[in-house]
Amino acid sequence: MDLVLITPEIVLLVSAIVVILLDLFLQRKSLLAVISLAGLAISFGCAVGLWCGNPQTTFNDMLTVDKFALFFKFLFLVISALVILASTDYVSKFTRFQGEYYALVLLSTLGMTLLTAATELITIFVALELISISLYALVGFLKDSKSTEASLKYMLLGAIASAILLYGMAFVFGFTGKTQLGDIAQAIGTLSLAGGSASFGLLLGLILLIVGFGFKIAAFPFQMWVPDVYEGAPTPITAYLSVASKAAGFAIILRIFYTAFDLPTWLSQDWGIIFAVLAAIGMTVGNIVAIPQVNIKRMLGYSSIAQAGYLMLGIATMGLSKSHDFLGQSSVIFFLAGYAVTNMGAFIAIIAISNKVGSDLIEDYAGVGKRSPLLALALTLCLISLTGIPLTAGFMGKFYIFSAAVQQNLLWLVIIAVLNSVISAYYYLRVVKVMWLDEPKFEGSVSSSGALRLALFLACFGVLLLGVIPNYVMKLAEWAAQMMGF
Amino acid sequence: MNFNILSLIIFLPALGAILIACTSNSRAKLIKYIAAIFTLIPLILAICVFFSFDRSPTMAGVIQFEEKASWIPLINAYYHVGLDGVSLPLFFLMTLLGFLVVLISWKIDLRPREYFAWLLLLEMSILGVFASLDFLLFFIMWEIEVIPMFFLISIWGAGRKEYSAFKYVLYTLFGSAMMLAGILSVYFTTHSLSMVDITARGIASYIPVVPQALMFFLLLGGFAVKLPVFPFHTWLPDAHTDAPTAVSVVLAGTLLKMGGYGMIRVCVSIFPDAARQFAPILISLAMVNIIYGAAVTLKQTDIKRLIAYSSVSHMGFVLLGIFSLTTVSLTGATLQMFSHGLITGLLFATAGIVMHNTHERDINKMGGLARQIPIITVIFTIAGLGAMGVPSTSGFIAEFMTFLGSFQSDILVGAFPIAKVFTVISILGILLGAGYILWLLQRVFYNAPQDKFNGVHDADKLERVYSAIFIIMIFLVGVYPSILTNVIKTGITPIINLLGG
Amino acid sequence: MGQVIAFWIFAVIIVVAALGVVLLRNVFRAAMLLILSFIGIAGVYILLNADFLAAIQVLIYVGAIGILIILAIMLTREVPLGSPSNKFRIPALFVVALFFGGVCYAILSTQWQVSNVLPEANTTSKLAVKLFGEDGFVLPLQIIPILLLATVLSAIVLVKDKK
Amino acid sequence: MFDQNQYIWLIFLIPLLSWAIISLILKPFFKDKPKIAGYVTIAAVATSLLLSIWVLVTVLGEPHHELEVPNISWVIIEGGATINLGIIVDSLTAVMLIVVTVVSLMVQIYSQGYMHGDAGYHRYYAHMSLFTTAMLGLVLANSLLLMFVFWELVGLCSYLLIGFWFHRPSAANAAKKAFIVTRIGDFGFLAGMIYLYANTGTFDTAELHQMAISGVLAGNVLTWGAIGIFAGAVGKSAQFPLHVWLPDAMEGPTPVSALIHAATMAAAGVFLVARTYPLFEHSAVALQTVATVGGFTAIFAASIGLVQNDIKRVLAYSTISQLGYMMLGLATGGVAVGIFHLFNHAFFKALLFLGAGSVNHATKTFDMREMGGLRKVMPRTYATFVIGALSLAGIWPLSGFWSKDEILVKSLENQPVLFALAMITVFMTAFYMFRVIFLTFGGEYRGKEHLHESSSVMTIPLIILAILACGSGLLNVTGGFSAFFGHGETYSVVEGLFGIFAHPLPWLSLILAGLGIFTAYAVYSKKWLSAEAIGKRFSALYKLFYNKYWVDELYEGIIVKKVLMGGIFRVFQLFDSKVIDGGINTNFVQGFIVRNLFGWFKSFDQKGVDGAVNGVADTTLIAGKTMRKVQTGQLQLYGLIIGLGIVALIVCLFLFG
Amino acid sequence: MSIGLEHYLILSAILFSIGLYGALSKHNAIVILMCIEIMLSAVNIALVAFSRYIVPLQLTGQVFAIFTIAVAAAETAVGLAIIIAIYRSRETIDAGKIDLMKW
Repeated sequence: MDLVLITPEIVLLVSAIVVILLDLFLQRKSLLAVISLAGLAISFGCAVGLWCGNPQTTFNDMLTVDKFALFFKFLFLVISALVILASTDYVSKFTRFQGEYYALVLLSTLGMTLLTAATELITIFVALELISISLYALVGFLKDSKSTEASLKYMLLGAIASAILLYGMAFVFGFTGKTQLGDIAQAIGTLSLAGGSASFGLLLGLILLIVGFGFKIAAFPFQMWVPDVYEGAPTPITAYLSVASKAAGFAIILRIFYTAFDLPTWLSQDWGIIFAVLAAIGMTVGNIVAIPQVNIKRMLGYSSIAQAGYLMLGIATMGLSKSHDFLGQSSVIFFLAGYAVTNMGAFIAIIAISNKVGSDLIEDYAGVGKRSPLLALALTLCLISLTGIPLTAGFMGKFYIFSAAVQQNLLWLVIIAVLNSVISAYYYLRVVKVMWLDEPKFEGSVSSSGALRLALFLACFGVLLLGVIPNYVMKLAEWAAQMMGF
Repeated sequence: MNFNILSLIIFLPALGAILIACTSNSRAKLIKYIAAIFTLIPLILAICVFFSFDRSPTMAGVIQFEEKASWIPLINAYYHVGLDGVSLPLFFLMTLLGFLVVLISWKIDLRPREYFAWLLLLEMSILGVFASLDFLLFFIMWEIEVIPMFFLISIWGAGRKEYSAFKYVLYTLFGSAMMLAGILSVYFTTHSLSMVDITARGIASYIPVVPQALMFFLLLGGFAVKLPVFPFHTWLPDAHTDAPTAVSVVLAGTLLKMGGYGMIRVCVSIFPDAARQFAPILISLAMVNIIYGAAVTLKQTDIKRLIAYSSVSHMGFVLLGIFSLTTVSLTGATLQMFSHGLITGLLFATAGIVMHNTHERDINKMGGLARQIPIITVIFTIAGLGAMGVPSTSGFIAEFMTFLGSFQSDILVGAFPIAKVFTVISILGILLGAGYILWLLQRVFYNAPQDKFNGVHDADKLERVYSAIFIIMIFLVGVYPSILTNVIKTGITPIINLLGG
Repeated sequence: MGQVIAFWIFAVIIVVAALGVVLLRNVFRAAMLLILSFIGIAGVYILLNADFLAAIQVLIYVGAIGILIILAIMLTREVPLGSPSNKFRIPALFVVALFFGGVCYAILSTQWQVSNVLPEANTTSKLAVKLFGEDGFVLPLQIIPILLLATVLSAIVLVKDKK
Repeated sequence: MFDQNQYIWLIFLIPLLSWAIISLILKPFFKDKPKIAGYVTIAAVATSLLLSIWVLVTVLGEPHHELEVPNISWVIIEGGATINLGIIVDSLTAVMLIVVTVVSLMVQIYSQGYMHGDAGYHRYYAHMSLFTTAMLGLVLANSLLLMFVFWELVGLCSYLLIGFWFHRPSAANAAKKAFIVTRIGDFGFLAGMIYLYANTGTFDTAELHQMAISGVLAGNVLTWGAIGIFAGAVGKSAQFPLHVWLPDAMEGPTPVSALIHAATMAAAGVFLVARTYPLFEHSAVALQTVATVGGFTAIFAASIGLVQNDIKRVLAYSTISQLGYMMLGLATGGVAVGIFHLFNHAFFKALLFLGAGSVNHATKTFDMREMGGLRKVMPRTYATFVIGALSLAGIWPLSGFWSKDEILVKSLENQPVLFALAMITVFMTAFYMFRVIFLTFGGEYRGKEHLHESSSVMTIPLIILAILACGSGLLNVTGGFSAFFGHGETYSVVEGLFGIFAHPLPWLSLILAGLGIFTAYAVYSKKWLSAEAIGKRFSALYKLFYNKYWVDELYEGIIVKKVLMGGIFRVFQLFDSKVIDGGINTNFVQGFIVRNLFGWFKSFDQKGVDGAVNGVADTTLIAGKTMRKVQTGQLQLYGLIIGLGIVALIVCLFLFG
Repeated sequence: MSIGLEHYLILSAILFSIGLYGALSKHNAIVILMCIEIMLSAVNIALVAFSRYIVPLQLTGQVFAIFTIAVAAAETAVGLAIIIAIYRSRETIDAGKIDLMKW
């Protein structure tokens, strides 16, 4: 047991506890955010320290610290930091529970970092539940009728999904007798399955896993909760949900399906096709239903369903890959990174604007471009990135993921995807239009705190960085994909 | 050339855009001067490039002013720019129009900072499209253009400007979506994004991931929307009609040419076999474009809309020239792109002045303006003559060479010489062209003067200056076309060699 | 043979109780039947040589969860309303029936790698090793307290009135 | 290497220079001294005339009547096309140069008087210079392409000059009509030229001649190429069925009509056929076409000319008719015959037009019903006009007689039917010309203007042209003109002048012409017969002639307005806005069937439907609005859908896995 | 007739289906939560049965079940907390009436 390997997690846990404890004594609650950020930074530092070196496993092969896990740890830590920066305004209005807020964010981040490194079903399940439970509370944090409703929906559906996921894990375990991913792969290998009804137990398990994780990543048709929850949750948490939670889902899908179910080929073909079909439907539904939306958070909810569709394209590519060249994985990873900064940026801008206009309705965003051009510019940039127009992270991600898909003869799917991008332009640009073209309904400029501005700047910087010189992150993503150990 | 002159030309406007973005809206004069300077310098540099371009036959197919730097090594993407005979004229045209549209926009008072920043960004992206030799760079530049256009149309436009802006964006994205799929297919067939390398090796030497025809049509889809090819053309009249004048000029002048350029550079060069195979379809579409476009033009009553529809017809000549696949027709098509850029640019610019000065855009309500605004009348007439293809204007030689080349084409369907027959039918287009231009002139400028237009201003000094530049260029190319054909043929010759003809 | 009879008894208890939970309108009775069902499950655990687990089942499910639920029912004072079925019951039945059919088909057609080895008789100490031992499930076990911490925090945040 | 023949370029470059000076220097900077523009033009044209004479003399001195002038390469595309610019100087060119420069010079001088005080004086002379340039270029060009270039430019100048008084709707309309109708012919020219190029690889007329003569170019290629070119000629020379523009072109200033629409540009079609004559010569079909069109046009236009009341329109139809003669002459007798008539016609028709202009100057109208009795007031105009009319009617020994006679002789040899038509035309020509004279100059003045003779700046050109109209025919009395074109024998002057009466044909034509003059005299001067009575007697025929066979109505009213603009183009337009856009804006069922089809059935007025369109999104918007209804907010529905998803996946996997 | 793995699995499937049906068809949020507990218990039966028949000596399934029970308890706690919170703000815990956010 090598505790060094879990220092990032330990740091997170400690900082969460410190935050809770200090909450009891501190008067200046803003320090809590600073402490949380410090914890995230230290944790980040620890993770960086682990980057060099080969994949190492610990805790009896339940945890693997490889570049894949570390990449996602970086991602989650950065996202959490952005969320916390974005939350400071929001949270400072709470009379109580500020410490709990930050602690829960930190704990769910902890769950995510564990999840990406976990290579054993029980650990995966527990880590997933840690994330979920923290998020249930965070979604309902405002305790007004919308927030609690969102929380209830999320919780009940999430619990059903957890049960289904667990059932799937049970079947996988039952079929192979193992819970460690590597062992499962080995067991499947030694069984030398030929497909057909004799392995339906495994297939059923696989389906249920897809459903369980599909719920997390908002894959069609398990995406129904998304718009409601996104709308009701506190905006920073919506951002967190849409980015981190989704990324965690994808991370674990990549890990499980690649490590445990990649062989035999017919198996990976099976789930590859499932993902491909779900991707196609999901992105179409998400984009089409996003068009008539009037609430921007809800619209971004649908948009995130569509984005999940693009991402699943990468998973499908991974499944259908005959050459095992990691292109599918690395494209998903890169897309996630780009999507993370983009969506974070968009939500941060929304927080700032909603603060001022006091509404999440798109029509109330009229004239933001005139009152606060920089803010509007930032949101425009993020929306453009979501549309997938070049020199933004969104474009590069799509390009990468589509290129991976084309290589696997998924051209039909890519065509659906690119057409979907066109549809999506309509509702993204509608927001842009409202901001820049319509006459302002409010007076004065949109003020925002330094933390918010910093977060927004960082996100936009990320969007442009990944859009213009994506090389470094792409390289990281490629390493991450290749160095997935088990 | 040691210093990166192309990059300098491409990115100077972007730099100007950033500088403008940093000023304040109230300093409109400063903004306009910055815009003028940051488009004038590229123009001067482009003139240098144009004249130092080596036209000798030995340079056929050689990329000049090449710059290549690794960009995203993982996917073999390079920052790779350079010019050959096909791209140089269009590149030059864009720098020219880039400068002229700043002058055309001199009267813009609404949010000048954003306007000029977007305008310069637009110039950068179009220059980038013409110069880039890497698919990814090409596509990126292609896509960037959408954003400035969206804003330029929807904020500074007129009429149903938002509808038009959205329509423009969605059409363009639809096209580029197709193109992206095509580019990816090409990439995975060849594992290269370099247009030059792929062309040099020939796509046939690779094992395609999808049928060649599919790749061809995907790529063509993007270009066809932009050119535009019937039935993807309906965005064009709307965008033109509602865009501000300067943007219409750029739109007609160079944006449409991106489609034609792409067809030559990608569809024909990279897929010579597919191009030959599907040429009959495209030639048929070209004919439809020409005749149908002209016919619809005749029915228009909005001055800008009329000119816009005439572009549909004129772009049909480009399509005809390209897919007739002969040296002369391709040269003609390229020349037609250049010429149409000048002529229609001038038409739009002048129509813009007319509309600005008279506050009227319905042709039926105009008339008799020749007495009140004689200079504009002369300018408009010259541009109209160019559009009709009257000899000594660039329009004539371009259309003539297109016809000449396409009639030489040996493209058959069975034993039916489709290229020849459809060329002859297409020549009817010049007849209809004369019809709509002359009828337009008559309805706008002739007949008895109307009292309501008394006191309408004629072209001012600035307007005369830029119109003069347009006119000089139109006649220069019309009288001395070798200045361009010598350049163009160095780019066309290797393509014809690929076609095996 | 005794095992067979025991299984069927437990199975019937579990299923009937569970059906009761689902079908009864009275929430309170439903909760009671839920507890009955849990007890039946504990019986099944014993049949499956999982004595420690059976104990835990009784302790946690019956003792903790059951009580918690009853408490919640009383707190929300919705007992008189009961819990009628909603408009989705027909489609839900349809879906669930299909689901059940699919799962049964999978279960019955799969060739499970059934081991002939006799199971451990006394599982408590073995489980202890499995949970706390060097090559056991220490990590998830360490995550559980964190999970509980999160649960506590969540419950506090959600239930405490904002003042 | 310098070649003195390069001077020939100057012939058309000098008027170009004049155009540049007028439009770039005089117009902007010497606005108040318009006369300078006229002087510049006259000087330029005079220089060109001198150079043309020099060319004629030089060519006469050459053994083959040809000069070599090196080409300038214009566009070279290896393996594709080589397009050269060059000039050809042979007998045809030399003659045409003289015609163009002489008539142009006369007209420019005359215009000094006619256009005096017009606001567009500068513009007028600029356009005139440009026209002279283009016309001279057309004459000099050695390749079909260069000819086409100038061909279009003369058309353009014609457009600009017809529409000179653009504030008059009729002028603006006529200008447009002229350009478009001639462009229909140009379509054929362009297509034929490209067709020939595709088969021969050259535009050079000399090379094409060689090919035609050597038989390399033959068969269908030759025929279709020739017919294409002839289509161009039909347009420019206003032959049936493209004759409609020329009468309307009379909306332009009268000197313009004289120069462009009578003497030079209108005759350019004849020149074009002459220039490419070897192509026609070797294709019987083409030659027959030219003859038929020419012969028919001659009588067709003459018949319309019989009843027109506008003096210029009569002249215009006369021009069309005479151009038909020339075509007939070309087809039956070769280049020399056709061109000789062109040569003569240029002078007397210019004379007639300028005379009409002079009349108009006095009476301010062209309507002959408001004239009369001008003989006394305007003796010089009257005298010259009569000379022109006699010449046109073909009275010995005036120029018209000589060239018309040759055409008649040749057509009798080759085309007996057309000959008969031509003979009838002789009668008609004489009749309508003298109808004009009697209505205009005879009788009493019927108008209200204060009459006066035109100034000498206008009458001197008339006199010069009258001399030419008398004398130009004598050039071929000895067969010299034909010999210059390389065929025919020569006679002595006396033999030529009187020997001709040894044949019956000249007698016949003279009798017919005399009969025509006499009839006109009887009806319009002495009024022995009432014009109205004749009109009533032959009312059907009269209506047919008077309404110009309703060709204009057919073209404009039915083909353009109904079939094209109201029919096909309208359908296109609707298709564009409703179907293509509609198909994108709405889903097909709703957009096309419901909106359009039913909409058309219902009525066209209910156009409110297209208000709802909202871009591509309309389809998707409807879909989106429908699909979002699934999102009811009921969490159990969401769960149910999850369940459905699972079931679907299970079923699919078990079925296909 | 002896009781084998399949019997337990079918039992678990029945129980899971009942739970799922209840979760989808009941109005009362607490009952829905109860049904979810039934689903989790059903999974536990499967896990323990697998443990007994597939890997009788390793007890992995039982360990899994222990964790499941712990997680289920936590989930229930949070779930009930949320239900109480929503009851406070809405005065109802009828899942069908909680549809403020839709479309």
